[in-house]
Amino acid sequence: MKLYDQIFDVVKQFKKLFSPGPVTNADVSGSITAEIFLIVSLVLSAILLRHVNVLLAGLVTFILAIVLISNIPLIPKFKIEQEDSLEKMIFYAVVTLSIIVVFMYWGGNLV
Amino acid sequence: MLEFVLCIIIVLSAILALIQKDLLKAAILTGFSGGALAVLFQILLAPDVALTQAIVGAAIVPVFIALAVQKTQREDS
Amino acid sequence: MNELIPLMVIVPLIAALLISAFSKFNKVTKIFAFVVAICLPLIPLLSNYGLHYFGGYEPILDNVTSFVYHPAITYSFTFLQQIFIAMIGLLTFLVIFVYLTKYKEVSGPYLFLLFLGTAAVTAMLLTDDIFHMFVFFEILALAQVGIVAASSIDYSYEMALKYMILGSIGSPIMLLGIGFLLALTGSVNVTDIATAVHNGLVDATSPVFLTSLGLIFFGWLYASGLPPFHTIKSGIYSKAEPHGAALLQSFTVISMISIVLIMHRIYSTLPIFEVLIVFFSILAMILGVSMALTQTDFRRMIGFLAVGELGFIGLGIGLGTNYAITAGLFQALNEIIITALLFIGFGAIVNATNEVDTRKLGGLLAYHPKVSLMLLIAGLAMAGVPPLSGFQSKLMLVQASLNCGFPEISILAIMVSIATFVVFVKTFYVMFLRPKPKELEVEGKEVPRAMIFAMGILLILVIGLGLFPDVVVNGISSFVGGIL
Amino acid sequence: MAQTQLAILLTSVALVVIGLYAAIFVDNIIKKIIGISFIEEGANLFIVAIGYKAGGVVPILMPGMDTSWFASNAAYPLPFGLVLTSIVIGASTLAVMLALVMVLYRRYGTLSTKVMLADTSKQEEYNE
Repeated sequence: MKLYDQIFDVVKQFKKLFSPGPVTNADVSGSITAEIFLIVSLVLSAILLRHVNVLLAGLVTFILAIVLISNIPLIPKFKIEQEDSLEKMIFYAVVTLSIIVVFMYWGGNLV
Repeated sequence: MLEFVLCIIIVLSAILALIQKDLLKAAILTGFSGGALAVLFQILLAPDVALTQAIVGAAIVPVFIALAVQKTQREDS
Repeated sequence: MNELIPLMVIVPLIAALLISAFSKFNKVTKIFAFVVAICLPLIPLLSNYGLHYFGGYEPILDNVTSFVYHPAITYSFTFLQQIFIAMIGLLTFLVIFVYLTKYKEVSGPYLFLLFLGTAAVTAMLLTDDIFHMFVFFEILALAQVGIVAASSIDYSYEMALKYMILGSIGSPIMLLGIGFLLALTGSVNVTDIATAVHNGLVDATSPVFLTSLGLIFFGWLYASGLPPFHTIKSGIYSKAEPHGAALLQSFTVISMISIVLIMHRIYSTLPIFEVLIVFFSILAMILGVSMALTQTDFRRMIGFLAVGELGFIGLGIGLGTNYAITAGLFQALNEIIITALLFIGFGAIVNATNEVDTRKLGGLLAYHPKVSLMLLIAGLAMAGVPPLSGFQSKLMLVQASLNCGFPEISILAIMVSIATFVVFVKTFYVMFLRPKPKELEVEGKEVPRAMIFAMGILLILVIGLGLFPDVVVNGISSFVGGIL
Repeated sequence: MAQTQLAILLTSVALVVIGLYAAIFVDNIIKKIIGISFIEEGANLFIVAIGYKAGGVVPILMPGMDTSWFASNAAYPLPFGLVLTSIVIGASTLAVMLALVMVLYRRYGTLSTKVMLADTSKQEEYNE
């Protein structure tokens, strides 16, 4: 029953997402759609790993699904990370740059 | 030998410019870095680039920064 | 008439400079801008296909290695360039037309920025020289910042400064990548670099070559607004004037495809290249659409959707077959048209109500039936409903990924289309169908005729390309066959 | 003279890293812009170092020079031409950024990035 309660708690948490201002049913249903879409699409794209290794793909998909579902609601967390303050944008840009460069220099031939 | 000294000047003045509390000093140190870069370009057999860098890096950019500092505030709070 | 090829860049550049110099003569400026804007789509349609060497320096044949070297900056003009330049010219014309009819006193600097951006993307598409492309890429970034900062929307300066700071991280990194390539091959001409790479003069598995791909790829991420730059890209769309945003998104799409085609010609032998592009495209689709579902500001929502749609283009190019790249480029053409239509249409709504929050809107169908109908069709086209143009390109993409043996990507693409559809149905209901809130004041303002005209022309293109996709697809397909 | 080239490459890497550090960790916006301009300088220095030839001559053909000797001894001039453009672009970008900062300072009265360039939905309190 814990998961059930958690899912119902999601709707309450969405209220904070739209403050200040009223919360309409269209917004909440949109957010729930986004929530489901996010989980399903991330899990689905994890299946793409099967072209590397089937066992790895199964393991990663399973773990990702458990982690994502037990952490709902995800959308408020994702939205905080993607707000438009310069600090967060620069941080993610530089992190991406360093990951790309390190990965290309040492692991570019592995694929 | 000169090029090693210039490299050290460039990196050192870049670091010093970023830890200054006074923004006007930071502007001047940027000019130091740009000017040293211009001399380094001359050593690297690029006199045309050195001339441009000397004008842009050692004069125009610090003046722009100093103007911006004058219009805003001088100390880094 | 091959002499027309450089004119495609020179005409908007000269017009931009003249307008900014003589902007105090209001009427003359208006007429001049209008005439130049009409010329822009006509020049590429009249010009012949071919190559243009600046300064007349023809390619040199090296007798020892029997390779051809290109000493001049080369512009190559084929069907792909023709269709995209004509489209950007048409869009510039429509945007300038909307702008000129909206204001009595036109601002010279703003027209300067619009023409400068057009010239920059045209040069990026035409050029065969990677550094030339970089220079115009920087000019384009400055023009984009100017267009955002010139708008009268709250916080537009902040957004412009953020975009500029991120840009001054992204562009030098790309310059470093170009420097790596220059160090390896000694040339900046893409054809020469590609010849050197494909003939084994450069070790394609060396870490330096791979790092150059990583650095240029990062610059491409910034240029096209894929993650991690999707927030800033959608931000600048939402802070620009609606007609400016319509042009900004087309700049983004064209700079994206011009850089990725150059990267594809150089790095297509590396398997990691396609993996990188597909990874970031999938990320863009997921993040863009899921963020669009939660937005309450509808300009921001279209911004995120535009970023999500960019993922489809990247997907097509990342899959790497002839059919897939054709689908990606066709999707790029469709996206330019559809997103421009959406931005102009929602701009008309902002114009009429002065409200951007979807929670405070409603019941607008009775007031603006024409605009709402056109927006509905555009939204359906973006979501991929037959027989509109978005459907054709997305169907091609789904088929291409099935043919490549990636059914997961097909399912993902269909899911993203469905989520886009949900966004539109939700927004359309909230803005047009539900009862009007009491606080909302619709002061019976008419939507400007020029906006309706611009939307009408774009709508004809959407429906036309949906019914007869072969007009464009065959030409693009033969172009793609040439570069593979 | 490989040492010279190595030292210069290290310097350009150091400039890029200093710039990236400043982009993340420095709060003052003017200092952040100064730091970011170092990335551009590092890239320029790297490209000039490509064209450098140890023990070579400046790539300007003087009257009376032997052409074949010049061709084998001169530095490679193409990167120098590219850097010229890049320097000017960098300076103009910097000027536009500083101009935007001056406009924004009038509204916020501070140079802190955390205040000036925060999330727009949280900036309502600073708007007059």
